Amino acid sequence: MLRGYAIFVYLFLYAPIALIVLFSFNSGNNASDLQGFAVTWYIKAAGNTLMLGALKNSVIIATASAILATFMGTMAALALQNLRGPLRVLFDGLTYVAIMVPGIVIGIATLIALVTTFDVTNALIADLWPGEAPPKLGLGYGSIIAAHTLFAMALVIVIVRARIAGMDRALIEASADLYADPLATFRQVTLPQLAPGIIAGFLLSFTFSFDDFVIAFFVAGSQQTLPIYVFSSIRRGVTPEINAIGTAVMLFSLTALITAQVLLRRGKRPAQ
Amino acid sequence: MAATAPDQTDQGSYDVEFRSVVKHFGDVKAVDDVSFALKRGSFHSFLGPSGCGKTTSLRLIAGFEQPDAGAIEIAGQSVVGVPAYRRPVNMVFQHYALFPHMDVAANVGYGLRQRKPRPSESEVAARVAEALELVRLPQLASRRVWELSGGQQQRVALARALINRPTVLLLDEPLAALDRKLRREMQIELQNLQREVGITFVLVTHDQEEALSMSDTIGIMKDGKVVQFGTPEELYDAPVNRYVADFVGESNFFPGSVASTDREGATLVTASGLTLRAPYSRLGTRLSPGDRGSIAVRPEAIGLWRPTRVPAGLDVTRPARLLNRIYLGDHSEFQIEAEGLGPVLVRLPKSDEAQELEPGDQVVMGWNHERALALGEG
Amino acid sequence: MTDAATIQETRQRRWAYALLAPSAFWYLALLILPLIVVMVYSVGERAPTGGYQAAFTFDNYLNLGARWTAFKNTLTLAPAGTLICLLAGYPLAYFLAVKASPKTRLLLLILVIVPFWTSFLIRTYAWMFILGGRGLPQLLDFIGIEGVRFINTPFSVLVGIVYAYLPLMVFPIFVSLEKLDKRLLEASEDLGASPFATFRQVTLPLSAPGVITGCMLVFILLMGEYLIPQMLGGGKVFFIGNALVDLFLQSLNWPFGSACAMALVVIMVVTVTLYLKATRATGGRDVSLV
Amino acid sequence: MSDPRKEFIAQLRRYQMGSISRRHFLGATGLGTAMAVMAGAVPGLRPRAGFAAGEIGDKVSLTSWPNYHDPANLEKFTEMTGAAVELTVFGSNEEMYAKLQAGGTGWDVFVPTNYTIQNYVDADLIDPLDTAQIPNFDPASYSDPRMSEPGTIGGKIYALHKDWGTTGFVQNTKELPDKLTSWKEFWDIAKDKASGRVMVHDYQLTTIGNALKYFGYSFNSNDEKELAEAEKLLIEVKPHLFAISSDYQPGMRNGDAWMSVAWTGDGKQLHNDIPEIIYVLGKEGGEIWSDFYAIPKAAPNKKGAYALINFLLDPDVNTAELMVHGYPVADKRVIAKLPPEIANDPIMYPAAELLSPLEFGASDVLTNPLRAEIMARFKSA
Repeated sequence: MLRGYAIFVYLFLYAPIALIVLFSFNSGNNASDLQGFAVTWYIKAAGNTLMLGALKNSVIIATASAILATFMGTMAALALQNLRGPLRVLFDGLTYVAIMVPGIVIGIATLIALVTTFDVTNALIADLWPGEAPPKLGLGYGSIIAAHTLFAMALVIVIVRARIAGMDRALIEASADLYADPLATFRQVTLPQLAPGIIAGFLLSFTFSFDDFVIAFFVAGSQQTLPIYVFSSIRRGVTPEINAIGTAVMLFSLTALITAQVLLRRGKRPAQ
Repeated sequence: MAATAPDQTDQGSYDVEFRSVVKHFGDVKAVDDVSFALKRGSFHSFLGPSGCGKTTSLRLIAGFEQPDAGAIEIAGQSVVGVPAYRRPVNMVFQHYALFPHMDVAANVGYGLRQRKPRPSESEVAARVAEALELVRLPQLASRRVWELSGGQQQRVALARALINRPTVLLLDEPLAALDRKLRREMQIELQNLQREVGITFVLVTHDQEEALSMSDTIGIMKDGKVVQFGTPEELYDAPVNRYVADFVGESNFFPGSVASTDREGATLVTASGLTLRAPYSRLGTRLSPGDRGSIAVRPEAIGLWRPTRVPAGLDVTRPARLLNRIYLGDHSEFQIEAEGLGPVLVRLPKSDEAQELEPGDQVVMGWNHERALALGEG
Repeated sequence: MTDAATIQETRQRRWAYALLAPSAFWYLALLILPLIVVMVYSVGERAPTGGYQAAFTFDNYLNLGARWTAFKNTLTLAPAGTLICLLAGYPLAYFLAVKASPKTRLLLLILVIVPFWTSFLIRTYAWMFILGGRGLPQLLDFIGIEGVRFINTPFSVLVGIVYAYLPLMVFPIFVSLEKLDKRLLEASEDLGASPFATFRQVTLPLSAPGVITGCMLVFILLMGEYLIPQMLGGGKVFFIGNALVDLFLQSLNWPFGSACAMALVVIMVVTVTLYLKATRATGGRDVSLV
Repeated sequence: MSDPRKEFIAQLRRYQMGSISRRHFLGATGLGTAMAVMAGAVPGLRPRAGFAAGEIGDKVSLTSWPNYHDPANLEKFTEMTGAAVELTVFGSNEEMYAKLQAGGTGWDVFVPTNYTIQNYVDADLIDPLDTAQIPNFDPASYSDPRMSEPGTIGGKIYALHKDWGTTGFVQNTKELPDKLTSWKEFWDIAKDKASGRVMVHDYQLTTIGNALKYFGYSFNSNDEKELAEAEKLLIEVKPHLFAISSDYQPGMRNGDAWMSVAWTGDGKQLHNDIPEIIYVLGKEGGEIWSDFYAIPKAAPNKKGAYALINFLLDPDVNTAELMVHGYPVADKRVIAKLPPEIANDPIMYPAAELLSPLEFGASDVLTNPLRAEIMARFKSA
């Protein structure tokens, strides 16, 4: 019975995806009428510079914010491990809020805060600038990366802290006992122990950023991200090109996921 | 708690019976054509190295596994196909398996609450108190299980099983996680408890001392088979083969090929050309000329002397060199290298004059034939 | 305390501060500051041509009733969606963690996560098609069930929700079920509990951390949902998220939008905190947000 | 220093819903056949080279709307001048405005819609055009001066007409055989025969505007009493709507929706694919709009900008552009080159009596808080 139910759920999960893949090979140009098999939409998508630009932006933004979030989040998690008292309580509270505040509120709040800040700083720069055309701060890569990093960083902090909590402190003491200085211990014992958490945090951050629409929708400058491009394409009446892009992105993710899995497994010691 | 004794009017005098039971896991024969019957109201142990099938046997009794072939009876009733929750047996798990989301009282009362009709809460409370009293933990009812020490957890697990008044209580290496002193205490306590409640206990362990000190009967297992089943004395004095002798107590083994045999025993020639003779073990396999066999001599059956003070009348004497001496309180152990026999362990009481020997000394070791056993390999 | 101990302590603190500095800056600049700005805006006034002008008034908060429908929809459909995800996801997580063979488990688990890696928008778009006139309704029509409409109803929004967030529910429950010591199940069975009783009294309580984590993840995301009601609700099933986008991007009524956003945040923090408090007492000891 | 509040508003307004859909183009779907014919029929589509290589730099940036230009044309421009066209597209006028306001865009040419040009002039973001540098511009060629007028402010030409369109509604005549002609009929039938099958834009300018048309009021009315009547109508219709969304093509195509408020390009596209869907302009009027080419004050390559505009206004090039984007152009020289089935297409070039009551959207209507609140109440009703 449970098996039957599981099969049903997998059908539910994959029917829409099968549909996306099916229509991506549709030779007709209407996304809802199946006319024949063709790869023309893939060729078209591959030549769509706007879409490729949006894809490039998304990759840049997701990579940057995942790297930033992973670094800062891991650092914070390590620091919090040695910290007691009000500062830690405050930090934990902020992490909690950062995860809980809905993306749409983050988007709106970041937008109005950034625009207000830019306004002040741009006036300041204009006053101090010696030349004719003072540079102006504006929305763009930076604002999306900054906003995505916030949520992703909180995520990394939580994941890595859970990993630290589950780590055997005796390992660190053992390393110190075997003449490793703190840095060497960190590099050879702590970091490898935390690695699965850090990698998971990075992957989650990347996925979140790559797929986020609502925050980018608010804080994007002229750069379109892939979700924004797809959203405006859907509004414009979908061609199978969107399905082709979706299929390609899914294949890409799947390859990345499997590669990561293989690498993680290979890196794993047999004992663990 | 005398009321927990099983109803003696049940037919038959065995609580657990295996007849030609077979259990495979993939290609591995975990239990291979095993038959035994465990007498009602006594303390039984299964002893053997890990992977010998003892735990699988226990799980077959509990109902977590079903046999591939053969018959299993509990209190005269076939239980093949009966799920664990319908069997009148309870288990004390290796790491206790206490429910972490319940306090002690809830853990102990768990089994009673599964009964249909469900007993009243006041009855459950009374029985829980009684059970905790039995294991001498009455004051801990409302504690969370992760707050307890290892010994306390052990007692809670016991109480949780005993409260159901099972026909058979199964114990899966229950003392393995305890330190030595506590383990000794719990061994005595378990034994007393068993006598008090009169329930059949089935213990699985790899610790021979534990099995020997607690059990009425012991089954020695190897590779899914019961090699020997008997009282501790039988196993110690009359092992069926070298495997059992090795597992129960300590022995020196001198292997060789059988040169001649008679009704009483066998004569073996070792690789170094020594001829050794010994009587058969009372329950042991009989040997034939040409067989591989061993002469087993317990460390306490061997004597040790300075070369000048060797007494007369010994059946075997060999010159040897003392390698090491380990002081163990009322006795000492001596590791020696005997000519033609290799390393030999000797155990001598404090009173023995050999206690004065120093490592490096040249000595003579020796024993009498009747204190050795001629055993088959196996 | 000895000098050496003090020095070590001080050094550790310095390190901790240095490690915390970047994330602290981020929280300050992109969480605290924006939330303060939103708070300030929420007591301001709409400028005549839209936007914000400074003022101090609680009118925006008093006017929250004007978005009652959005709050009502969100506060009914978000918990309902969470519950459905739980009811639909638990059996699957149970199947994966307990029943599936170890060989296929990893593959099946990856299969649950893979849809999560496909563009959320495109997946939701696929449902627009399935639930729309050319999809399921036509199929039902074909077998004689006529006039069924799915798209642009709360039902279609719920389908979209379950589809999008099921993996987020399954994963933490799977983790907590997989960690569960199988001997506890045997112990329960050994003590006379039937499989169902064992499930109810042991498995379920011990998977509580996963259930709580999954429910919170889904609930948090649903409370701020915008795309699913937009795409599958046809603008007729209105969430707070949709109201917020309208207020900021169409009405240009930022003060009121800020007040709605603040109200949403307060509702979130209060409900989630209460929920955590309530569940902590019933065995959800080591719940983390992830 | 610009007014911070204004800049602030601009940043947000760019996301206003709805303007995106207007940017539909016919593409291969809409005019596929006609295009194939045209490609062969138009001789000398390729203008002569007017520039020496490198004379106008190696790139000109063009900021426009999705699917609004013929890639072949842009390639030809590069061939002729050696300057590559760097095309960026936007979703709404508000976004475009906000970007330019924020500065540092590097745009050379961009494409604003009629009601925003005043804003650009007010904010001092664009300069009057030096039409002497655009020989292809001919004021006399406009078939309807209304289309080009918004580009001229205070007697100065700031922007040149690109193309235009209307906002009407589409109707599926298979499901609703009686051809409608007015907004009154549209709203009435929405509550009746077409109940559950009607879509309106998620965009207050057109939704409220066309509800106002039911009563014969101005599309651009800001009158409280008139707006209250429009709101009452909208709330009445709400339960009968299939959706409030500017993405009406999927619903119309799969038969879920039978009627929807629609823009020219969508109407044309739907009609081409599904002939029983017709595009109707309400006889009471409605919206008309027009898009323009303009050059930002801060354009880094003004010479290139003029060259590009001049190139795009070349009648042959412009005709090819039209064949791709599918929106009508008011240049008589272009109309003359169109095949009759396009020049006489009632969707692209509606009859004059249908066009005359149409109004251009006014910028103050867009920012009216009352209208915004009415839309919100309508959506959450």
